[in-house]
Amino acid sequence: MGNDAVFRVGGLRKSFGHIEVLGGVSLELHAGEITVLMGANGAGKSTLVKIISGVYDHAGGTMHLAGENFEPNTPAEAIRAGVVTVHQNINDGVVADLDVATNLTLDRLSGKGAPLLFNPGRVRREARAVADRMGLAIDLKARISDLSLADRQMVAIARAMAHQPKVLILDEPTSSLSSAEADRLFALLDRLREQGVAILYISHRMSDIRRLADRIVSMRDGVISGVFDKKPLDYEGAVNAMLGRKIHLDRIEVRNAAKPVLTIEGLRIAPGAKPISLTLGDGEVVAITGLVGVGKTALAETLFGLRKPLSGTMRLNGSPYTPASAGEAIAAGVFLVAKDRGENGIVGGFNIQENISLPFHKRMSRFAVLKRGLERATARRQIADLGIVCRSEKDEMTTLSGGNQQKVMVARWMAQDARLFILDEPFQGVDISARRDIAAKLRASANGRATLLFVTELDEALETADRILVMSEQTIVGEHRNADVDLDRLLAEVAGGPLHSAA
Amino acid sequence: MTLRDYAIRYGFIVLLFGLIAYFAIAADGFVSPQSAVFIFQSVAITGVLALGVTATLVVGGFDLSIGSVATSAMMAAAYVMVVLEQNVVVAVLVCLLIGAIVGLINGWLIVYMRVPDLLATLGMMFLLVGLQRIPTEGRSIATGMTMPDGSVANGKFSDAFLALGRHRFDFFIPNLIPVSVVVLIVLAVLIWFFLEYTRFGRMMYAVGSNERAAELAGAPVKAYKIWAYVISGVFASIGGILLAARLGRGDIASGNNLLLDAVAAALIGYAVLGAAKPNAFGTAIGALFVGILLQGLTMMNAPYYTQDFVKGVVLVVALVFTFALSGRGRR
Amino acid sequence: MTLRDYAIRYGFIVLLFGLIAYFAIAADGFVSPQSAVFIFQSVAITGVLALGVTATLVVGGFDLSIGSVATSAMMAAAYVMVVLEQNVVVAVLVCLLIGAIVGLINGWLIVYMRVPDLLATLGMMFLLVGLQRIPTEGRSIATGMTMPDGSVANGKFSDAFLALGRHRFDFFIPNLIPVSVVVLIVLAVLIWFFLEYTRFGRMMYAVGSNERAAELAGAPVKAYKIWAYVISGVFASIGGILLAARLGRGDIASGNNLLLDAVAAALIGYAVLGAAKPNAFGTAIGALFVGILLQGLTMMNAPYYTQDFVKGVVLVVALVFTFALSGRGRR
Amino acid sequence: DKPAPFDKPGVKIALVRYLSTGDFFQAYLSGVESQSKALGIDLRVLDSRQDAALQSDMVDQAIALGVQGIIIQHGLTESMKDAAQRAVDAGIKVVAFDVNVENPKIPQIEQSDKDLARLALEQAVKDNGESWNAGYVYVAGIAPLDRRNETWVDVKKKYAGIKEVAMFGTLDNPIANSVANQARSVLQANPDINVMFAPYDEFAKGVKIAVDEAGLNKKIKIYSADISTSDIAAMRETDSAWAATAATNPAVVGQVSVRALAQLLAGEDPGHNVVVPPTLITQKDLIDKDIKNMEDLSAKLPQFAHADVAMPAWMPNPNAK
Ligand SMILES: Nc1ncnc2c1ncn2[C@@H]1O[C@H](COP(=O)(O)OP(=O)(O)OP(=O)(O)O)[C@@H](O)[C@H]1O
Ligand SMILES: Nc1ncnc2c1ncn2[C@@H]1O[C@H](COP(=O)(O)OP(=O)(O)OP(=O)(O)O)[C@@H](O)[C@H]1O
Ligand SMILES: [Mg+2]
Ligand SMILES: [Mg+2]
Repeated sequence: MGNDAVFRVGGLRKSFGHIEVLGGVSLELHAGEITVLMGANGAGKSTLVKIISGVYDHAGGTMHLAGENFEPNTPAEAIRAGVVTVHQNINDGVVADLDVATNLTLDRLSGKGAPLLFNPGRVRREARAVADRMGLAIDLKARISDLSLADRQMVAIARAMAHQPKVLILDEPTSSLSSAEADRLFALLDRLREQGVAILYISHRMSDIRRLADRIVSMRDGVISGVFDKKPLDYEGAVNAMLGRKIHLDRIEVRNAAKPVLTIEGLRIAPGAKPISLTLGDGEVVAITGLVGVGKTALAETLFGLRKPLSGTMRLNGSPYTPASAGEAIAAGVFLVAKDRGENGIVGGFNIQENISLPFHKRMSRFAVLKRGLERATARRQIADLGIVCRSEKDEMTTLSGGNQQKVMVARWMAQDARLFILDEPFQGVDISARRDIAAKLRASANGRATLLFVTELDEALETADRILVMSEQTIVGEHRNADVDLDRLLAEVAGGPLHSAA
Repeated sequence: MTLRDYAIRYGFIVLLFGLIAYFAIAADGFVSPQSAVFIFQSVAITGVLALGVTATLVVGGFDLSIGSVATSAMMAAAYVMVVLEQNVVVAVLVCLLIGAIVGLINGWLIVYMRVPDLLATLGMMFLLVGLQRIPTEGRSIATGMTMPDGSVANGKFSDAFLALGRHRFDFFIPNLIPVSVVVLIVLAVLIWFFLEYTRFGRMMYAVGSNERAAELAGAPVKAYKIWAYVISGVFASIGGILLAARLGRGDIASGNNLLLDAVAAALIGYAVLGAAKPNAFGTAIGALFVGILLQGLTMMNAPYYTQDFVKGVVLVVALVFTFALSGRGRR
Repeated sequence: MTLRDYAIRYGFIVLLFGLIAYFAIAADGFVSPQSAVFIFQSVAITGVLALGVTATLVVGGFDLSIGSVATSAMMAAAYVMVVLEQNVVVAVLVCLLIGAIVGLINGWLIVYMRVPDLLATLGMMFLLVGLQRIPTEGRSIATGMTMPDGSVANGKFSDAFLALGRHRFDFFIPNLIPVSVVVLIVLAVLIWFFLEYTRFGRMMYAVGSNERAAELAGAPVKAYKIWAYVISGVFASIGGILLAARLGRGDIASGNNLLLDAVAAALIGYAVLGAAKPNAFGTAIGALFVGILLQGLTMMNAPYYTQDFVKGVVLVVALVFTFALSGRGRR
Repeated sequence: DKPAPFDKPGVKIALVRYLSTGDFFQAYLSGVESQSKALGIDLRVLDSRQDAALQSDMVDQAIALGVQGIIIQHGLTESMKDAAQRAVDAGIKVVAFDVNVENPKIPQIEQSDKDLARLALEQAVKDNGESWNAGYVYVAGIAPLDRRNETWVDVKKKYAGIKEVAMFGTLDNPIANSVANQARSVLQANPDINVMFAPYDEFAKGVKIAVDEAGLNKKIKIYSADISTSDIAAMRETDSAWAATAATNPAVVGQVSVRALAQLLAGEDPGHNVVVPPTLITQKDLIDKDIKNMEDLSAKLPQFAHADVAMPAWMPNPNAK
């Protein structure tokens, strides 16, 4: 390995309007090697990937695949040449209205040599083979729209894998996978590496990077800021190169809860589940972790009034709390940053400012007329506070990088004071430094409310929370103060749940 | 802003003024206060309908029933006054009620029964086209008409009602501006203000763009959608009242052309000021645009079929211009 | 499957058979081969149009121009034979060409110029409605007509062309099945097979559900969308050919209701077998459904306006039933 | 005393319609119904709703239903000719109203569009002299309008002083509203118009609205064809511009259609062309005779109420009280 590059990019440039996003990127991918691309949110990683995969055209620079000029005009050309990509936005990878089998074989329906007729039996057989390679246990007849985000992601990945690509590009593939599923993906990547595939892997998760990387390329503001290929790999150096500064790792100071804000007693969120009882205190940040499909989102949605508990009581500031809708929850001061921002958060037709003010129209208007000045001031304050990379508060959401979109979602709900602040997978696609920033902001502003985080990634809980609760089988199975955590016990509690995803 | 941005923003407005300039030169009598008022008057009814359908477009829906709501309201107004011999207030209230009820049913079908919007409102359209003919067995309603049972209906259109179609307000020139134009302008300003400046309007846009996100932001999404159809229904029934007042009778008609012209106006509105989304100001301009075009062509003695043709060509060209330049959705 | 699933899947079909059973009892002469053939024949033209528009619905679009494409094709066929005195092959080819060209233009506007589908096809509709009348200045085309320049057109509809509308094949009973019914059935089977069992069809569904995902999976999305409009245009022109062949002249007043009836059939198709998405089988059943309903009502001597009403009511009820039960989109 | 088959009730006939929406067609239907009732006929109404192809199928359907007689109401020659022939071949008696099916065995009922236009235009010449500037409302391709147009062309030829300064028209519904919009533009562009010829009452209504809105009602006179209750009201208004209209009573035409068919069934010959003569109705008639609706019109203009066409001695008169 480390010999001839299979894929070579030289001096690649790209601008959107006046903004130059890629300022001459050069990159090599080698056969049988996993190259990890690191970069802060908005560095230009996804843009680079989209150029390589034929989605965007570029303004300058060259691309070579196995020594030959490579200029895909469409995704189809790139795929046919052997460059296969799993894009960052999961919903761009699957067709919701079709079943799993068709989705797994979707790319076989186009291009030369594809059989004219669509034979459901054959498609199912092919899909079965694809699924088996990934160890995917999903009903092939299920419609994608009935699947969880994680399962959709697995379908998109499985399809890409099935191609026997020369170059495989994965843009944050684990952002919504549980550790068990991620492990399966890693095992598969190992196999492909052995088969000599050149892999470009983009992630913000250090655990992924440590597990997979043969080389690390760091990117900052549209240029390569460092290449690390000497063993042992210099992870800290790579992070510093991508951020342009040293990252300071403050140990968090664990606080104890003051007076209780939310008290839950005997809450059952699913038939047959054990009841949940817990208390969240003022100024406290609590993380709930657990595998995918154990009921984290269900609990979040129950607290936010989107679903009714089967039994049990909730009290907010001592008075009974029975929200019947999101509107009532918000009125009571309970805010939720929902997971899956594309589906549940972002209003595509609105700019940043309008997205931020969305839940607070009532408070931001007089006689039902919106106060635009206040709206703008709030947006500007939030953009500055969370370090959202954008031109102005009037930018369309689609022009933001994934991580910055996520920051806008958090910024939306931090624009006003909450009594109970719930965040469901708030770090999805957010880079390390931004994650620390958000965590720090959450902790700094924690007084006066209770903060509840739902995260699948244990690291995220350890970095942010005062207390960590473990969820399994729709109930809370363990509790840890985030100081000298007994990791073995915690991991055992996490694994106590089912290994397969729920849906 | 680049030249292109200017072109996107103002291209349509420039086209509109170009058209006016052209007709001013080519068609005798095109430039006069009367002519301007008349253009407004000729688009008042479709304009009101178009403003209503804009509300449903904003929440991501569509309302095919507006034309038939308008003609049903017209028939109802005539029936109430001529057959039931009621006064103007009753007639107007009955019409508005019909619009609101149809809107509620449409909204209920779409929101609670989850029938796709095109489907629900198409069904409603057929239903109303049939329904409005049943009371008189397909006859138009006019004073002195014979009812199916052989009796003669002796009520008449009250003068106050007819004034809605015929009275003109003084405005510099005596007897210049008809009521229908005032209604159009008032409704346009109202719905424009509502959609652009109030929190309800803003939330309707949010519902249209991402329903789930709006719901998670605490909005009663179902209520917003139903309201949009109610607005659409009520506006269509106001259109029907104006129509009845202008015609002075309940005229058997399907309202298909009203539907198409109103939809055209609302859709042209997408291109105004480069909005690329439904908006009340654009809808009003779209309606005016069609009115100016037809008025000018008629004054130049162009036969009716060339009017459709020119309407189509200008529509397509204007829109290609706007959408192709604006590059919405371009990589 | 639960009872509810059965209701969703077969509810509409049961409704259809219930309707047939009811009419069989209530209406004299409803049950006969002739009556069945008549129903097919009465929906043949709208059915063909509906199948075409289904293709655009599948890719997530819509085609409002189909009605005007059909009438344009009819006028073109008449013009080619009567005025230009050409033969049947030329006439048919010209019609198909018109359909394909209009489809291409629609597709180009929508895909490359990014004009929203409703807008582009509405503009095309107006344009064609005008255009088809220009060559004859709005006159209908029949042998012996006077042209605008005063000359007399002496060509005539060739017998082979008229046979497309009038010939009947023997099928157990002599002279039973008209060509148009055969065309309908063949096209329905073709498009059904195409959409369900070829990779192009599957890909069109993928494009309609998630354009971006389909593109990233390597599909030439633009080409698929354009093809859908071409299919729609060509099917509409076939409908126009059948219309011309049945009428034996180019009649400007015919074909007014084609668009709405075709759209109704395609949309009713959503409800068939609980598909809740556009599908060719459903469209065909939808067209038949409307045909049976109207035939039955006619045979029961229901006046024309009750037919619209009943059509609307049945449509709404059937769809509420399907969509409310199926709970698509419920969380 | 009635000849067979009318000596017993239950003779089955079918009315196969092309057009049905509107007052004219509704009134026509009521005439068909009243005469059928008077004769004890079992009437079937088949309504193709302006679908010419469907209309020809409906003839076959009527044949299959076993009717003894068929009235074809409107339609296209090309599509109805063969269908009518098939009915004749099946031994069924057929009459056709306002559509020429080119068949010597089939009597043609006509309301003579040429006469309608002629009566109205003669009145226009009488009122306005032989030279005036006309606005003309016309949409080509609609058979009765095309026939009325022929008369207009002839009249223009005959009187050199009659100038057509503008021609317009549309069938966009509501027709009166759309025509009103057009007429406003035309009046604005051509202030010299003093006569409007609108040979279809929907057109005339639209023109009248435009004339009123432009305040030109004392300056312009409108001549039209057809009549309905609301037309009467519009003509009677003070200073109404609508001067005269020529019309046949659609109900009478409906009755005549049934009577001609009945004569055929009874073995009599109504003649090949059964023409229902039109009546000229002027504003002055309406005001002088205090005619307020169609009933008054029938009562006070007897030639309008009843046409002695196809009226053998045995035929019951449905209008006789
Ligand atoms: N369509 C677009 N129009 C304008 N600007 C864009 C567009 N797409 C991306 N950008 C900008 O380009 C920059 C790079 O975005 P990109 O998505 O490549 O970042 P990224 O490195 O993938 O970030 P993340 O880790 O958050 O996914 C961002 O500043 C973004 O705002
Ligand atoms: N079998 C199912 N069918 C449909 N929806 C389901 C099913 N199981 C779970 N869901 C929905 O999916 C969402 C996630 O479920 P859950 O709360 O169990 O997962 P989670 O632990 O939050 O997992 P994740 O890490 O994916 O968020 C919830 O909104 C729930 O309603
Ligand atoms: Mg990215
Ligand atoms: Mg979750």
